[in-house]
Amino acid sequence: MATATVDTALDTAHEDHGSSTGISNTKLAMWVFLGSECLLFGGLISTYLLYKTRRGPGPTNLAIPTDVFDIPFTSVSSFVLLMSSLTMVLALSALTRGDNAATRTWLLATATLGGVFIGGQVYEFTTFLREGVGFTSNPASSAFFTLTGFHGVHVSMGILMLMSLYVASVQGNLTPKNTETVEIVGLYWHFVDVVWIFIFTVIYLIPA
Amino acid sequence: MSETVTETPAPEAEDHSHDHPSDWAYIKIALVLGVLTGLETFTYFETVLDWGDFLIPSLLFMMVIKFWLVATWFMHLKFDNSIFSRMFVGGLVLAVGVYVIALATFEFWER
Amino acid sequence: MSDPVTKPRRRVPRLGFVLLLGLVLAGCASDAELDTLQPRSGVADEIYDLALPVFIIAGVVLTLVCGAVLYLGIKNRVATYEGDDEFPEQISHNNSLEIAWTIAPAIVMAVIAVLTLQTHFSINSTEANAMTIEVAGETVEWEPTIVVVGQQWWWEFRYYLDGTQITADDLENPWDLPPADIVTSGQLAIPTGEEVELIVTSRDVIHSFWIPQLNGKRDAVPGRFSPWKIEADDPGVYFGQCTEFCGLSHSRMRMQTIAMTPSDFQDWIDMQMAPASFDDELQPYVDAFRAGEPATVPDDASAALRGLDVFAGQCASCHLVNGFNDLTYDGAETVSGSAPNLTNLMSNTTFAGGILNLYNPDGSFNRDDLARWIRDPAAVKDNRADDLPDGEMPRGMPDRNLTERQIDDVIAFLETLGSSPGDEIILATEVE
Amino acid sequence: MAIIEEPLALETGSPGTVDQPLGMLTRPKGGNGWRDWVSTVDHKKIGIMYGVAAMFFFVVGGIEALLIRVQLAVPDGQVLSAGLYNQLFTMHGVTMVFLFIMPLAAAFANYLIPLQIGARDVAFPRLNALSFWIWISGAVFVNSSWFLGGGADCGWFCYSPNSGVTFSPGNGVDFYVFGLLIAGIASMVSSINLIVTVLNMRAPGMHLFRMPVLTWMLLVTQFLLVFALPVITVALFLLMFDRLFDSQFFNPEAGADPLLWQNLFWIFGHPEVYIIILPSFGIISEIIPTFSRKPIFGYSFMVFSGIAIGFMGWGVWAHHMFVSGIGPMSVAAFSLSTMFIAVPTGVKILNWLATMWGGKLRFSTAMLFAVGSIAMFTIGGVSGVTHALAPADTQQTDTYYIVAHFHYVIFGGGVLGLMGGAYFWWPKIFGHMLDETWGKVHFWVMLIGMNLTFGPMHVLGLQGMSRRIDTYAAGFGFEAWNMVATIGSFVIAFAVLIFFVNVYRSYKAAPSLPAPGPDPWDARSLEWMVPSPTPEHNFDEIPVVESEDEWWHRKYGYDEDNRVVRIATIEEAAQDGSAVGVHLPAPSFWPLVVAVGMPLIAYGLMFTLWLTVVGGALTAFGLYSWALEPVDDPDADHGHGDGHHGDGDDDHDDGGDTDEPTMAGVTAGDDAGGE
Repeated sequence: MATATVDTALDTAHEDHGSSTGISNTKLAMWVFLGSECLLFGGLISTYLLYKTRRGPGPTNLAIPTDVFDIPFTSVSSFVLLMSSLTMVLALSALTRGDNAATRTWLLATATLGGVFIGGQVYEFTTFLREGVGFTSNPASSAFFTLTGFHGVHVSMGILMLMSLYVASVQGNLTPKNTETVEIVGLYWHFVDVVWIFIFTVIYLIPA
Repeated sequence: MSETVTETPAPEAEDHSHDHPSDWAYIKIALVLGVLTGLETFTYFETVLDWGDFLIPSLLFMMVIKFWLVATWFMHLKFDNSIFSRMFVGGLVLAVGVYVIALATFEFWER
Repeated sequence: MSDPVTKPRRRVPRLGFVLLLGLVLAGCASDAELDTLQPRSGVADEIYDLALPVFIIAGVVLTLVCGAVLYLGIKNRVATYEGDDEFPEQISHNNSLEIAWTIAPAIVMAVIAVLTLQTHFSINSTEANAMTIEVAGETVEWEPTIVVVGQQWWWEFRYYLDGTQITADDLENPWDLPPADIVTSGQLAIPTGEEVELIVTSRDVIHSFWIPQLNGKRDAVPGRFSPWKIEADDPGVYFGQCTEFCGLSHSRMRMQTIAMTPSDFQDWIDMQMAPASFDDELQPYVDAFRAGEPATVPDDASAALRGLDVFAGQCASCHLVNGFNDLTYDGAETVSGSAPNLTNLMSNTTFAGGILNLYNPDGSFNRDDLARWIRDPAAVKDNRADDLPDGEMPRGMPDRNLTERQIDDVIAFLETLGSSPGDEIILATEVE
Repeated sequence: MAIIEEPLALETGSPGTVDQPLGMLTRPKGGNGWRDWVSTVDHKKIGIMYGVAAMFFFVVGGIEALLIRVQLAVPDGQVLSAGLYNQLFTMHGVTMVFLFIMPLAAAFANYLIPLQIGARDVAFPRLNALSFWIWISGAVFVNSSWFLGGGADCGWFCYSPNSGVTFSPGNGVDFYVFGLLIAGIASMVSSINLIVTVLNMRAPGMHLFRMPVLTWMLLVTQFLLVFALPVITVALFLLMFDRLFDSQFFNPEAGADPLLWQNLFWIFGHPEVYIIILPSFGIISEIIPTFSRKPIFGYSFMVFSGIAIGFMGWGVWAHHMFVSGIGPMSVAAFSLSTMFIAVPTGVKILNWLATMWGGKLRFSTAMLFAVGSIAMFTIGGVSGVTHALAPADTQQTDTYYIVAHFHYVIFGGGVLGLMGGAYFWWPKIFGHMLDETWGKVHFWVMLIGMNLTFGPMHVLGLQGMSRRIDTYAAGFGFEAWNMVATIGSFVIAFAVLIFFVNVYRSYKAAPSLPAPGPDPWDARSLEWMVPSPTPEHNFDEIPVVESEDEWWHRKYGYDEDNRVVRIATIEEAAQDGSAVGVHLPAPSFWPLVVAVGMPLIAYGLMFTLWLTVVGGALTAFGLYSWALEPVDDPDADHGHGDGHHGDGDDDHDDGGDTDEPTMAGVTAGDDAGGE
């Protein structure tokens, strides 16, 4: 009966990469993972929305995050994170061209912008704490710190990955054949960015 | 005979890199994103412009545009296999649907 | 390898019938006080009338499926494929048939859905039905509304009879509810023939209030005030059990609903509204206590007076008796901040969260169980009230390490609080 | 399990030292006893390990169930204290759901998906091993609570605020939280892996709509997992923050709403029901056509109804909350959506019956389990419809009627189906049959047992017996039926014992019986074209698929009268497993190392922080070493065209031509830290 190796029997045109769909396993896995992450951040965002005005027990009237938001400051850090997405695509683009120096520059820029964002977040957290909005104050603040903290951890993971790529590039191990690796790290990075686009509007800008 | 266990795809970069946008296109996208962020921030200063009832819809609209720009251009969904879009949009739509309904059971939208 | 195929037996579908039979039998059982298939109120009737036809439809579907399995199992069975080259006709699909049996159940469901929605909105609607009651000599138009508060592991029922109608919107904090005119625990008294609105909440974890013969259940969620209703056609005692898992003594959290004719209900209100009355020997002690200077009780005082002293020292920090410690009471040192109000204890039929009867079937006072409960509550009902690690607040009644004499005395005092609900009600509380 | 311990088919080259980047663990070579098992990345061995571990926890959960039933046999039972009873029913639920039925389904998914789609392995073999080891470390972690202060006592649903520190001060709930988080990471990694496998690793010609129904149902299951798990992850994190760091997510006194937990839990929990039942539906859909000698009736309806169930399963969660006070409009909406999920389920049952219609039914043990499963599931299904009616549900919910319902669904529909699958695929997995006579006794005893146990619970529930009560008073009419149910539970236990005896006897008898050959049942899908037990490399040559039920079509054709005629014997059509030199992914110890670190992190957060540091370091070290370890053994021979990846040194993320390291370095690492 008809059996054949993959190399010889390809019954549809789109299977010509060897995988049934012609797409990369890893990239597909990353996209499935990002789809799943939507449910994770959705849960955290919904929790915050549900709790955003809950100040805790009656007369004490504790402060909630919306009382102490510093919109101009957050806008700047949102802009920084947004621009890190640009440097990320530029890094990938440079690697595709085989321009290793530019790749390294843009990778480092991306990680740095991410670091600036994280620094801004740490500053914001400490300011909030000073103004009496602590993690344990009330449901609103617990939900706020958890949501933005989860996002911050994601950004930090991304920075770790970017730095790993940077080191690999310095050691000469990042070549145009690794574009997919960079692209996948980029997908993760952009995802963290779009989550922040959502958070910035829904959590910060839309009034309570 | 021998063959590999994983019918490993060749790296895809060379296959679709040619239809990737140029760096300049990326920069233009980023400019649009920056301008939108600026507009969004402007809404915070109500003295500049009174958005009235349009505030929330326009904020959401700008958010969707930004989201869409990053996903389609920076994440290449526009150029890549539609399976990726389906996986991501599937999760996104499911998340929005489920959580909107969940918040509805708390009568969140009636506030 | 050998592969003897046993004859297909009829076990599969038969068990389905056994099950149906079981359902029918359950419906006939007369001694099940919690039976959901013995509705005793209009609301419970509505639910029953909705469920019964669906049970029947379900039974028919089940019979058809199991019958088909049985029929095919007998008709199409072969012992082995060995040596059998004949294949049955290879039918792989039939789209119209399949569309038909996709649509058919959808239609059945649509019919059931309409019936369901009717019943659903009906049992979730309320009607304005003020009844006239006398409260402290004044006539009050009262839309029967009772606040039901669950906590580990008993129920509190609060009646607001001052003429201003209480609603869920008036309530914010289950830990600090407005003072009520009547506060009972363990048993909910309602007038027959009236739709009684319930506002269900909790002071600690989630509980569920359920009197099966009168209506379905409604969860008591801390911080929420959920509307529910209850009604009874006939006077009687109806039993209930907490149905949302609420921790250690979940199984020992029961409740009763006592439905009375409106005139009996008026008598009940009169009895409950009267503050605790103390006899001539106790009253001076009470007065001194309320003045903040409790008197010393001589050892040869009556048992009731000595019991009052024990109560003041050991019990009054948690339990309220209106007219005695209601002025200085500032909340029990439990998680929930509350313990049953004992003002008219003896008018109750049950105590310890609805698991023990205050009266024997012959109408006599059930001293033994009450003593047992006071002596070592944890032995009667699991709780977390004693020997707690630092920082953990008690839940349930603690063991106060009373001597036998103190127990006798405090029971003698408790016996003076309120009067018996009457033999008829006492008899009805006996579970066969 | 020695049966399939054949030497690896891969040529390992010189046995000399392998250059290890961090040199602590020598690259495992396979083929040497337990090291082979702990380092394996073979989907078949991982599947077997899932199955064995699941059956172990089935016994654990079963003992818990028996203790529960002993306590409830008579009124005012005194066997267990209330506290212990609460732990037992909690751990019974957790064990049966997360440690028995899900991993048993995962066992079938791992073993069968690559075979059914004509692949050599899953897409990410090492991640597959990682899933298993993380899961088992979570499973051991949860059960270690018995020795460290007692198990969780909050119910498997663990409603807040009862699950908070105030009301559950011990460590039990912490074990629940961390155990489920760890097991969740495992399921998440596994489901992404299997989704990619199904979508990307299919043999030539294996279009999606030629895949066996089982593969389809497992695919739907993996999608449900991948989207449902993050939701419970959120809930568990919030609860963990409340318990460990005093946040205010579920503290009503601070204005929090306990229903938030219920929503998050059931948004996960209801898809979870379908995660449990759909694999069984798939198995039934494989068994019934085989033993009816007919193709599955309405393949596309079967597939689409499975997808529809998976889809609609997202819109019904609040039917667990009909009495929680969510408001009449919400209740009405969820009542309607719940009713209509009965439609695709009904389609499945009718299609199975139509497959049997006009067929030649051979009642092997597998067939008996499959048919029994249909009947039992139907009982659970129709009782499910009765509580889709919100008003009726106000009477039924949280009573034994619900307990009866979901045990008919999960035990009747799920476990019976999976048991049928065990009998069906046993020869494929172990190379010998399970004894049919014992199997039939097993079936009937189990069927009788489950009906004796769960049937009376319908009556008890309608009589008003609440769930989760450790005692009940005499006089409410509960006595007789409870005794029957307790007797029934021991009948089930006896049936499980029969199964184990059968396994042992069949193993002992196997050498003296003729080998079953590749296809003992005259079955239909691709796994039956390879020898039994499946060779390490699965397929000698990857088959080219030309139709649905490909394997059957290689054996049978049609004559001019459209009658079925044999065109090839099994021996002619099957592969003989003789291929040598097939390149297989190399074993690795790192998945195990990564997995071992995770419970240590959790113990540390509960007891003493330095353990967290140790666990975190171990996990990080494992992940780092993993990322540096080339996906393929550089010494292994392989003829892959562009295989130029292996200098074996610090080639970070050599994702260019292999599919795995990036995933390992990026996603798995992210899982560990980011979720």
